[in-house]
Amino acid sequence: MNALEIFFNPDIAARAFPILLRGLGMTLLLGVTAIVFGTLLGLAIALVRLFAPLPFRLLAAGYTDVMRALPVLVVLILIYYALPFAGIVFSSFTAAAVALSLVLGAYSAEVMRAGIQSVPHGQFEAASSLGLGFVRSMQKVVLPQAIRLVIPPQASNCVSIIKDTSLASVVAMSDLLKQATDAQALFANPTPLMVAALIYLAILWPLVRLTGWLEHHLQRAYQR
Amino acid sequence: MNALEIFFNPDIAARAFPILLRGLGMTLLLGVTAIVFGTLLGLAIALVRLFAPLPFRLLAAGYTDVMRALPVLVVLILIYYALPFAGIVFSSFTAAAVALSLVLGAYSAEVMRAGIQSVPHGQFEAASSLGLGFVRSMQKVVLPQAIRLVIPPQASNCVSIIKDTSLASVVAMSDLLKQATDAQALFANPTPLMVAALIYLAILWPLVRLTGWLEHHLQRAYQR
Amino acid sequence: ADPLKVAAYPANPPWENKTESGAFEGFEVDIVNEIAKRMGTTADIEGMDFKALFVASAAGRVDMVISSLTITDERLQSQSFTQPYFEGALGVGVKEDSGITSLEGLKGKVIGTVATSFPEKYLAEHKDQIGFAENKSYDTTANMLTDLQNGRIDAVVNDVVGLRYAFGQMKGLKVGAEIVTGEKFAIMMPKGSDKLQKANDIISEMKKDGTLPKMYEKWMGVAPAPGSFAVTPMPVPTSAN
Amino acid sequence: MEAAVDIRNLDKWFGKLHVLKGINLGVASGERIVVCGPSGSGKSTLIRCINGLEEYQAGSIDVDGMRVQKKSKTITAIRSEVGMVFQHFNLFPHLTVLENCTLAPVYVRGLKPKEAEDLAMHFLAKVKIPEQARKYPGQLSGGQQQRVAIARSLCMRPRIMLFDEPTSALDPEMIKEVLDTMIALATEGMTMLCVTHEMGFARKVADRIVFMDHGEIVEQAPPAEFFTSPASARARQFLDQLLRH
Amino acid sequence: MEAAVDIRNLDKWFGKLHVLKGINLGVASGERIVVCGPSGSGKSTLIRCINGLEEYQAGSIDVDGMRVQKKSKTITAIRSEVGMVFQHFNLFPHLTVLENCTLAPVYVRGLKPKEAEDLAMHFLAKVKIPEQARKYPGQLSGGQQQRVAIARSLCMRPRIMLFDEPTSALDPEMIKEVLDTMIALATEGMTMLCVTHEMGFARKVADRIVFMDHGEIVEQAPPAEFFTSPASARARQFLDQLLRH
Ligand SMILES: Nc1ncnc2c1ncn2[C@@H]1O[C@H](COP(=O)(O)OP(=O)(O)OP(=O)(O)O)[C@@H](O)[C@H]1O
Ligand SMILES: Nc1ncnc2c1ncn2[C@@H]1O[C@H](COP(=O)(O)OP(=O)(O)OP(=O)(O)O)[C@@H](O)[C@H]1O
Ligand SMILES: [Mg+2]
Ligand SMILES: [Mg+2]
Repeated sequence: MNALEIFFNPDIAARAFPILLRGLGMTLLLGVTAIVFGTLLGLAIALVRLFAPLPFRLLAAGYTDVMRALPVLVVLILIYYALPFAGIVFSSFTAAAVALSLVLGAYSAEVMRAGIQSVPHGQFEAASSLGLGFVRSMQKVVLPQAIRLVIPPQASNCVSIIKDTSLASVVAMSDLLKQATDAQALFANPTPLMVAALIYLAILWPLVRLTGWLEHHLQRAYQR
Repeated sequence: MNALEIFFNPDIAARAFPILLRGLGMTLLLGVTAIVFGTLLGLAIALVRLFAPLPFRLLAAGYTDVMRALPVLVVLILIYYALPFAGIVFSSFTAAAVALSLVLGAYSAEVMRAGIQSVPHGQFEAASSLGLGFVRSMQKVVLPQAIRLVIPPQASNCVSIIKDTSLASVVAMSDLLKQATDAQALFANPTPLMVAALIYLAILWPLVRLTGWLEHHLQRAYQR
Repeated sequence: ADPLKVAAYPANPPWENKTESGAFEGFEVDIVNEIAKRMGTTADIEGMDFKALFVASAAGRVDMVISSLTITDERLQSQSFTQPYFEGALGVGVKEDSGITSLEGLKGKVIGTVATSFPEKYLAEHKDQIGFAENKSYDTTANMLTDLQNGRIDAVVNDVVGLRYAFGQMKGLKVGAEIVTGEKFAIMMPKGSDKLQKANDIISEMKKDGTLPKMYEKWMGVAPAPGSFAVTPMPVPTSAN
Repeated sequence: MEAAVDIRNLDKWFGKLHVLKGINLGVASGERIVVCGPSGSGKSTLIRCINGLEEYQAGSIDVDGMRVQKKSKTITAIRSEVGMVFQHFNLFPHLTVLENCTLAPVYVRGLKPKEAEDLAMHFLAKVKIPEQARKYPGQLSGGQQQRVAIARSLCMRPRIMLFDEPTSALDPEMIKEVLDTMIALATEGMTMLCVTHEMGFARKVADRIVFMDHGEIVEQAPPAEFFTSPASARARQFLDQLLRH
Repeated sequence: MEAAVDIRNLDKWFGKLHVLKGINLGVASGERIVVCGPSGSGKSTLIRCINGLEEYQAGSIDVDGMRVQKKSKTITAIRSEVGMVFQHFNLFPHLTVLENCTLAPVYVRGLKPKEAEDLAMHFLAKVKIPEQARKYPGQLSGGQQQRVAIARSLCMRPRIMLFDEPTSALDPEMIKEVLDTMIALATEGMTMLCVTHEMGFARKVADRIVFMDHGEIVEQAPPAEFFTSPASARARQFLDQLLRH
C-alpha cells in the first residue's frame, strides 16, 4: 500500500465525506454564531471603554486584557467544566459559542476602540453642535467612518475564531475536527483527517488571502 | 457552601498546587522549545522567500499560507494521529513541539520578511560595494536593522504560541491544562481549573502588556 | 415526570456505545432504561468525555452516570453510588507479539490509562510493585488504543470486558493478562440524590425478578454466576468494601 | 431689545489653567459681534461654552432664556437654536454635501427626507454651490467646504450663528467667497458671534468688537472706535501686530 | 599608462528599456573623470555596472584587468578595489561611525580589529571628522555623513573611487566640505569616476568630462574645451539649462 492509498484512500474518503459534512455544518454554525455575538459584544465593550464612567472603563479594560491573556481552550474548559458547579450548565455547542464570543469580543473591542478613536474629535463636535444626540452621532457619523478601519483587523479576528472552532471538539462537540478524528478511529485510517484538513484549507485559505487584501485596500484614512 | 468555597477551595488548592506546578513545567518547556525552533524556522523561511530561486520562493509562500490557514489543533492532530500511519510516531511532547514550531515558523516568516524588506535597498548595496558577501551583509548589516521591527510582532506571535501550548493537553501531554482538568475530575471541584487559569494569567498578562509596550516603543523606523 | 438525565461515556462497548444513528446501546443502557421505565419516565442519555462525567454528576447537571464505574472511597466523598451489579476486573491490553503475559511483564514499560479512571488510580497505588516506567493518561479510550497500535505505549490497563470487546474489532491487539481487583461496577449519582434510594430499590427488584441477569447474559454472552453481584440485591453502598 | 445670549460672571478652568475669568457679555437679537484677541486668550473656549461644547465652572450662560448646562435636557434645544461653524469645517466625509445638510434636520427636527432636501437645496443655493450637492466633501475646495458647513448649520434654522475663525484654514483665494457668504447672512439680520481676525469683515459688518486677552474681555467698542483709537494698550499692541503682517 | 577601467561596447537593458547603448570608455590609472548629462541618461547605471551592482547584457567591463561579472568569483576582489559613494550616503545606521569604517576591513580584508580601527581613524582624520568616531550616523549632519561614507570606502584602500552625485542630497552649506574632501583625494592621485553636476569641481579637478544622453556617450572633452565650446547641440543645451539655475 503506498502513501497515497493510506492518506487519501478514495473509498474511505467517500464513506467519511457525509460524516465530515455534518461536522462542517456544526463548525460553520458555531463560527457564524461566535462572529455575530462576538462582534456585537466587542462593539459594546469598545463603547463602554471609550465613553462610560471610569469604573466601567476599567472593568472593560480588565476584561479585554484577561481574555487576551487566557488561552481560548482554557476559557472554553472553564465554561464547560467549571461553570456547572455554579449551577450553570451549557451544552457543548452553547459552551463553545459563549467561549468563542467572549474571546472574540475582547479582540474586537480593541480593534473597534482604535477605529472609533481614529475618527477626528471634530466629527463628534460637529454632530453635537447640530443637536444630534450621542446614539445618533455614533450611528450616523462616527461608526460609518470607523468601519473602514475596523473591517480588515476584524476580518483577521474572524479568521482566528473560525480556526478556534476546532477547539469545540475537545468538549465533545461534533464539529468537523471531532467527526474527522472519530472517523479516523472508526476506519483506522488517516484519510478522514486529511480530508478534514483540506476542507479547513478550502474555507480558510481564501479568507486569509482576503484579509491580506483588505489590509492593503481598506486600511487607509477615509478619503475620496 | 458559598461560591468562594466551591471555586477557590483553599484545601483543594493546596493539594492540587504541586500537581499543577508539574504541568506548568511541561507547559513552559514546550513553549520555550516551540519559540526557539519556530523562530529559527521562520528566519529560514523568510530568507528563502526573499532570496531563493522562484520555485523555492513559491514553496515557502505556500507553506506560510497553509500553516496560517489551518487551525493549530488540526496541525497537531495530523502530526500526532495521522503521521503514525506513515510510520512516524512522535511522543506527545515532540508532536506538540513540532506542531507549534511549524505554525510559529509560518507566522514568524511573515514578520521577518516584512522586517527585512523594510531595510532600505541602499543598505544591501553599500554592503556589497564594500565587498561583503550575502551572508555577512545579512548578519552584520540587514538583520541587526530588521530586528527592531521584528521584535514587537514576534513577541505577540510568541504569546499566541504560549497560549497554544494548552492544546497539547488534547494529545495526552501532561501540561498545565491537562493536569488541571484531571485534578478537577479527581477532586470533583473546579478549584484546580481556577488556579490553573490564574497561573496562565500570571504568566501571560504581563507578556500581553509587554507586547503592547514594545509595539509603542520599538516599532518605529530606525533612528537615534 | 421529567425524563431521567443520564450521562454516559459514548465509546465503551459493551457497557454503553453510541450507534451510527446516534442512539445509545449496551448493558448499562438497558439497565438505566429499565430503571427509568419503572420510575414512570424515560432516560435521556447524553454522551460526555470520561472526565466530564464526574463534573456533571458533582455539579448536579445529570441524575445518573453510567460508564462501568468502580465504587471507590474517594469517589464516595463527592458522589453517591447505587448497589453494584457487576464484579469488574482489569485487563492488560497489549500488541499480539509483545510477549507480555502478566503484570510483572509491565516492568519498565509505558502504560496508558483513561484519565481519572479506576485503573489509573490502581496503577498509581501499585507503581512500586509493578515498576512500570510511565503512565500516560488519555481523555478517550479510542485515543489510548490508537496509541497502543501506534506503539507510543506498550500496554493499556482498562476494564477487561471493554478491552475484549474492543479487540474483537481491532487487529493485532489482545488481552495479555487479567488483574482481579474485586472492583464493583455501579451507577454513579450526585451525592445525596433524592432518587438514589428509589433507584437502588428498583435494581434490587430487577435482580430478583430476573430482568438484570437476562440483560447480563445478552451483553456478556454468559449467564451470571450464582451469588454474583448481578443476582444479589444489596443496600446503597457507604464504602468501597 | 431681547438678549439672544446673556453671559454673566463666567469662569472656566482647564484643570489648573484659568482660561475664562469673570466674563460678562450680552448679545442682543440681531446683533453682530466680532471677537478678537491674541492666540490662547480664550476666544474659542468662550464661544464653545455658548453651545455647550465646553462645560464652565462658575457664572451662567443663557441662550434665548434657556440656561446652558452640558448634561441638561435643554442642551439639544439650545444646540438647534445655535449654529456653529468651525475652523476646519468638520464636514462628514462619508456623506454627500446634501446628506451633510439633511442629517440633522431629519433626525433632530424630524423633517421628512424630501422636505429636508428642499431646505438643503435652498441653503446650498444661498451659499452658491447647489451644483455640488451630490459630491463628497473631499471633492470640494476648502472655500466650498466651508460654505457647505455654513449651509449645513443654516438648515437647522438657527437663531444665532457662532463662527470660530472660519477663514483661517483657507488659502487666500478662497477667503473672500466665505466672507461674502457671511456678509450676506449678516445683511439678512442673523445674530452672529464671530471669532475672526479679518478686520475688513469686522469693519464692514460688526456692530461691536470684543477684544479678549488672557481670558478677560479687555475692551468692547464699535469697529470705528476700536480700530482708530483703542482704549487699552493691549488692544493697540494687538492691532499693531495684526497690521504688520 | 595602464587602464584602470576598460569598458567596451557595453549594452544594458532594464526589461525592454535600452539604458546603455554601446558604451566605450577607458579610464587610465590616476585619471579623474566627471560624468554628466540629463536625468535618466544612464549615468548612475553606468557606474553601478562598473562594480557589479547592475548586470549588463552585452560588451565587457574590465577593472584592473579583471572581468566584471555579477555571479563570478572575482566580484569580491573587484569590489574591494573599487570604492563607491552614493547620493544618500547609505551609512549603516545601527553602527557607530568607527564601526561603519572597520566592518569591511575586518570581514573582507581580514584585518585585526585594532589595525582596522587605526586605519579608520587615519581616514576619518583625513576627511576631518576624527572626533565623531563614536557617534552614530543619525547624529551627524548630511555633509559629515557623506564624508564618513568616503572614509568608509577609503578604508578598503581602493584603487578606484566611484561617486554617484555625492553632493546632490546635501544642503548648500554642506556641499563645499564634501567637495573639498574629494578635491583632496584627487590631488593625491586617486583614480576617480564621478557623476556630478558641480561644474566648479569639474573644472578644477577633472581630466576629462564625459557627457551622456539617452544611454550614449555623446561627447568627451577636457573641461576647458567642454565648458567653452561643447561640440554637440545636446551638450550645449544641457550646459545652458545648468547655468540658468
Ligand atoms: N481641551 C483643552 N484642555 C486644556 N487646555 C485647553 C484646552 N483647550 C484650550 N486650552 C487652553 O485654554 C487657553 C485658551 O484656549 P482657546 O483655544 O480658547 O484660545 P483662542 O483664543 O481660541 O486661541 P487661538 O487664537 O489660538 O485659537 C489656551 O491656553 C489653551 O492652551
Ligand atoms: N532598477 C531599474 N529598473 C528599471 N528601470 C530603471 C532602473 N534603474 C534605472 N532605470 C531607468 O534607466 C534609465 C537610466 O537611469 P539612471 O538612474 O542610470 O539615470 P541617471 O542618468 O542616473 O539619472 P539621474 O540624473 O536622474 O540620476 C532611466 O530611464 C531610468 O528610469
Ligand atoms: Mg481658537
Ligand atoms: Mg542617477
